[in-house]
Amino acid sequence: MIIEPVILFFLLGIAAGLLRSDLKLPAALYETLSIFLLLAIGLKGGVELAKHRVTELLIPSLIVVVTGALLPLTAYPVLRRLGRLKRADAASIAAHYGSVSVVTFAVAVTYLGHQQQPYEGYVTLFLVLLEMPALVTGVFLAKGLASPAEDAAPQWGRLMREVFFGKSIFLLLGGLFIGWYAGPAHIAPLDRLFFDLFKGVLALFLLEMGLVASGRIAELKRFGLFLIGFATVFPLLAGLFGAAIGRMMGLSVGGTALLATLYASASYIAAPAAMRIAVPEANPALSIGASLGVTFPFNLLLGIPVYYWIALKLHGG
Amino acid sequence: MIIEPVILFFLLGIAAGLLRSDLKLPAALYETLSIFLLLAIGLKGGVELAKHRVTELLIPSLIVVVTGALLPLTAYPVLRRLGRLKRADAASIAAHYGSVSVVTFAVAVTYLGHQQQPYEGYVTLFLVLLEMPALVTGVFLAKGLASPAEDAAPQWGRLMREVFFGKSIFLLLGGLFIGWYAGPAHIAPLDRLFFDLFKGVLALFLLEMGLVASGRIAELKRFGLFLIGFATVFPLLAGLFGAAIGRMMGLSVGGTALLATLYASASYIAAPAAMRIAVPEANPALSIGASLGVTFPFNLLLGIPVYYWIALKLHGG
Amino acid sequence: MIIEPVILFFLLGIAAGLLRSDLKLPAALYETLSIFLLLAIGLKGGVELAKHRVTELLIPSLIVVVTGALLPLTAYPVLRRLGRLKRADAASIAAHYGSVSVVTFAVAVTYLGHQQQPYEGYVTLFLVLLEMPALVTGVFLAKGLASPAEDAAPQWGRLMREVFFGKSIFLLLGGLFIGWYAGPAHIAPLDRLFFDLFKGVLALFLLEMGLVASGRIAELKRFGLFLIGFATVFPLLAGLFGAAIGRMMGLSVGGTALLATLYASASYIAAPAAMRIAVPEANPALSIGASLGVTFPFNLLLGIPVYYWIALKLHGG
Amino acid sequence: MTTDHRKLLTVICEAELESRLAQDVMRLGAHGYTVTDARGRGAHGVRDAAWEATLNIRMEVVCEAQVAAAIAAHLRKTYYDNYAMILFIQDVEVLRPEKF
Amino acid sequence: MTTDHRKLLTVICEAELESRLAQDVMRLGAHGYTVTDARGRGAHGVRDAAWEATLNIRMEVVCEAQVAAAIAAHLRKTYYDNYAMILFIQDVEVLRPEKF
Amino acid sequence: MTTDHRKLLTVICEAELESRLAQDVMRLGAHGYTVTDARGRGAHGVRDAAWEATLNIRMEVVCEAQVAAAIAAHLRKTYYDNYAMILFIQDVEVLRPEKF
Ligand SMILES: Nc1ncnc2c1ncn2[C@@H]1O[C@H](COP(=O)(O)O)[C@@H](O)[C@H]1O
Ligand SMILES: Nc1ncnc2c1ncn2[C@@H]1O[C@H](COP(=O)(O)O)[C@@H](O)[C@H]1O
Ligand SMILES: Nc1ncnc2c1ncn2[C@@H]1O[C@H](COP(=O)(O)O)[C@@H](O)[C@H]1O
Ligand code: NA
Ligand code: NA
Ligand code: NA
Repeated sequence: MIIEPVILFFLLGIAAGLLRSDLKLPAALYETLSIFLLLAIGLKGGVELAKHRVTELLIPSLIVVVTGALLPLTAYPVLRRLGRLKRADAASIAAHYGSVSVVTFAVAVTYLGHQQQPYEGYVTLFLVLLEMPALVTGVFLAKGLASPAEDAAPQWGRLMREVFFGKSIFLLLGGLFIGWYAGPAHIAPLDRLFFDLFKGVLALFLLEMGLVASGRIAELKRFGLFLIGFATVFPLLAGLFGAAIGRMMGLSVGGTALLATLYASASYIAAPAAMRIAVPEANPALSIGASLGVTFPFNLLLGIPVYYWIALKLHGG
Repeated sequence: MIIEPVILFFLLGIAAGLLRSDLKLPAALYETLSIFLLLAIGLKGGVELAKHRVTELLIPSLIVVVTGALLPLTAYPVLRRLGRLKRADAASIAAHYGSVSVVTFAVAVTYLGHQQQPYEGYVTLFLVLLEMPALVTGVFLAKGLASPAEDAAPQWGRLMREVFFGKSIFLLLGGLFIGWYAGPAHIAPLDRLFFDLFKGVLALFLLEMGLVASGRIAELKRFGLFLIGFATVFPLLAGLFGAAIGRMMGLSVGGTALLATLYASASYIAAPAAMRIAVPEANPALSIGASLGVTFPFNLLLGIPVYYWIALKLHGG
Repeated sequence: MIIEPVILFFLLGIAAGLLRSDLKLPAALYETLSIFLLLAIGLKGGVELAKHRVTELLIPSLIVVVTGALLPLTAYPVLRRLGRLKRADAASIAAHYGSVSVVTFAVAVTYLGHQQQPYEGYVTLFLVLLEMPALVTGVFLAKGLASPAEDAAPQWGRLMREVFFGKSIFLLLGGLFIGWYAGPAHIAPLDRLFFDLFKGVLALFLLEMGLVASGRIAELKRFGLFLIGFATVFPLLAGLFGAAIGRMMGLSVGGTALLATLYASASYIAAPAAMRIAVPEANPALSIGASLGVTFPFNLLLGIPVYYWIALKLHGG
Repeated sequence: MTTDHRKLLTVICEAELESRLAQDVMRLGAHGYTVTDARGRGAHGVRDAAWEATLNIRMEVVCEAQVAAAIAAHLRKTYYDNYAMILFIQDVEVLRPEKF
Repeated sequence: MTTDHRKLLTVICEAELESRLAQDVMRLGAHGYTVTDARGRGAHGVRDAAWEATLNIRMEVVCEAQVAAAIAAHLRKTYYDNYAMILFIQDVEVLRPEKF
Repeated sequence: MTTDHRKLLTVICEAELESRLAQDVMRLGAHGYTVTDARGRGAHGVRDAAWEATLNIRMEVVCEAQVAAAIAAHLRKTYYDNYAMILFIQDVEVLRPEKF
């Protein structure tokens, strides 16, 4: 089986980092590519969404939000007891794994395209819906339900703004809305930029992610075996769980594989920003190291094919 | 009537600003997008220009330059007497409104495309021609015809360089020349970048302009009602005037609407830079607040459809 | 004969620089465009490489590397004796002219496309192979074979990393590998970005190179006539030599012209970086002034057509 | 030309904190601030600005000595334990003391 | 290693002025300058570097005391009234005094 | 709030040297450093940051006086002859002296 070219760009980035090449992408390019990907994914999802009535999607959305909230609640005790992590760290990592990785989702979409496997376009809505609740859950896990200290109040305001108006949610939602409102015909003139170039831009972004991840990989030894184990086993179980939910909800093979990927993926954009604000005492090196240094490459290289295979099996394939 | 997707991007940017989202486009992206748009508009205009003989365009160009110069001369006394603005401020604002907004022009072109309304491609030449004279007029208005102070002399040199070799004129003229010289066949290989991606890039740029404009909108109250009134009424009158000129010159409906848009639009790239150099005592918050905070959104949302409707009416539509 | 539009962008950049326009491309854009071009050239070459067996290319590669190494060895005594340059400067300039310019290569490819002249796609491999050996030769020329000082040792390590893992080699090689491994069918989805936009991106990059080169042109008088002469005559001779080698190796007209261009071109990305590390006592103003201020424009405007003409002649055209 | 003396307080920290610091320093009596993007290394490891999580900023505030002291105390209390941050103070001469 | 004393003059102002300042400081006797991009807030409001009209720069000049004073006086006279600008001066030790 | 005194060493030089300087200062006893991108002009002409060969950086190190002296001496010996570089040293007050 041939490795997808976009994955090869990721490996090239990792190689550049490990071989200490002087290759460096400008920070402005990183930001530009991520803005592009978020908008493009939103737009595409919005165009698909326009094909469905809102009421049709209400129940599935609810199921996704509720079952999605179970992920951090399951991860937390494991991290706390088995991993013996501090409360703040366990809560923050749980939030990262409850939330989702937009780029992992994009790579899974590319993978399905490669297998010529169709999927329900409205899964993008689930991507947006899954991104947020885990962040709030994570804060509750860290602080407890009754937050007594008065100076915690303003941070809640800040957190809510970060969660709802943070860059990644804002662009995803904005794109979703524009795509839905304008519909395929009116979006068509934007296709040359947002859809035709999508895969190339994803490749460049993965090159950069490889460079960034390589720095995290080098740090792996500091984390200890438990965290590395968690960062590979938890995604597999979460993916299995997501696939089961997808099957139950009546999604196609493609949709099931995508939902599994969402459950299995760990955030490294929205979650770090939100946790830094709401749970600053958590060590970001742990959560980002696990999600970006281990889970992200794991999902790209191994996870996505596995989740696809699970989806096929669940559909009797 | 559906709102154009590119306008939705502008509204998304305004929303991000007003909701205090942490969305921010890197400054290098802003610069890149504006370089792209200026070059692309120039190239496209140049390719169209190649279809005409220079002599054909001489008289129309002259009419445009002369009538265009009337705009700041009309705006100035209004700003000075009705608005009771300081001389420098009135002159600087007059220069902004006499000059043109390249992005407003681009949105109008998109709007015409949407209405499947053709237009004379050489209107781009008028865009370039209208950008400059108002800046020079503005300086005369501020300083008077006889500028006695000796230390004003070097600033004239600086201003002339800014006006003729400033980024926006330089790229527009450069693109115009390359497009004209090379012609459609030789430009074709560049079409993939400069023409196919145009609308997508415009959408991204409008997202950024929305972010920037939102900051100006928040400041609106500081300006007082007069300036807000001026920034909406003057464009309407200038647009009507431009439409009349266009009709007189025998332009098509599309061309007439574009010329009206040019007269109605206010500069926020070339004019601020030139005024900062030549009339530094003018307060840029006033002129940019009016042109970018009021007139730009006004033209995008309301003005362009109105100028189009006027053009239709003048052609008996 | 019409000038290629991409060359017009270069001239526009030079004009902007000489007229002291305030046009400036953001540094992040320069870096982004150069990363794009290196990857795209690599990918394209890799796809072509996949059509050949490695063994087929072994002998030609060897010939190219060995004859390529002759270039700096020839340039050095000329620079030293005729030019009376210091040892370090002569060695550094020799390294620049022994190495190659990726952008000159890209313009030559564009030129051939314009002439509808096919060429062997694997010439890109020669581009990569020619980039490195001259740098090593340059260091030997500067330091002598027996480098006695102990503190020179670590710099060798640094140099080797720069040569093999420097940005330009790394991206070219990485692209080459990905293109070769994935093959045309799997690379196809990336074509929209890397191939369709190639010429437009090249145009933008040449605009920037024009701006940069104009600064060097202004400095020309400081170099003296010898260096200007060297920077035009050496490329012509090297191009003739390269064309002869290409003919001998049985390359087509297009392939011969490209090989001639490679021999004739002088590096201004990989070489300056490597020389700064390994031969810091050489004055970069001299080598970059010659390669970027003289040879680069010379090749773009005059050299490439000449090398093409030589290739035609050698093939009895 | 008369000059006057003020303090220049420089904070280098995670970019994440920019908007909060800006509010803090204004609230504590500064009349302005300047920010540049930065990267670096310290007790929290290498922060190379390759992506958003590792960006630093460098904020400068010219102000009166007691304002500088108040800001320093506030930052120390609020951020020092949980964020990558350093802070130092210098003497500067300024031209228009009423501005600071 | 002998060191010597010089002044470090720092100007923070609208990016628009960069090329003019560069000419000014050289003409007034400086041997060099360093510029970085910046954003900030002051009497002229928030300048957030989101687009060209709100960019700031930060220019540093290491020079002799009388050159610093001349530059400061010139900037005050020429730009202070109409441009967003602040300026401060510090003492620095330098290694090769002949450079400055 | 007790403060303590340290030195702030600022190096402005070709961007090419960044990784080497970073290693050098850590090896010579610094506990951290901060880097920003810069452009400028000096004895080696205008370095306008338009492309990679003309980028400058500005590195700051807060450290003890003898570390600053050691770094300055090392840079002078290793780079001054062949690279565009200047260096200056200032006194600073710091909050947590054990960090530097
Ligand atoms: N000794 C130092 N000198 C200069 N900058 C420092 C120093 N220590 C830390 N920094 C900067 O401050 C940031 C945060 O420091 P820290 O909290 O020690 O990780 C680092 O990323 C550096 O940019
Ligand atoms: N007190 C201050 N401390 C640091 N920087 C300042 C201060 N005041 C102003 N600035 C900077 O100088 C620029 C111009 O100041 P102003 O003319 O006061 O608007 C601002 O945009 C800030 O970047
Ligand atoms: N007098 C000065 N004041 C401030 N910065 C300077 C000065 N001289 C040189 N520089 C900076 O240091 C860099 C290298 O200096 P040089 O080695 O003199 O070319 C220049 O590109 C400037 O950024
Ligand atoms: Na997840
Ligand atoms: Na107008
Ligand atoms: Na060569």
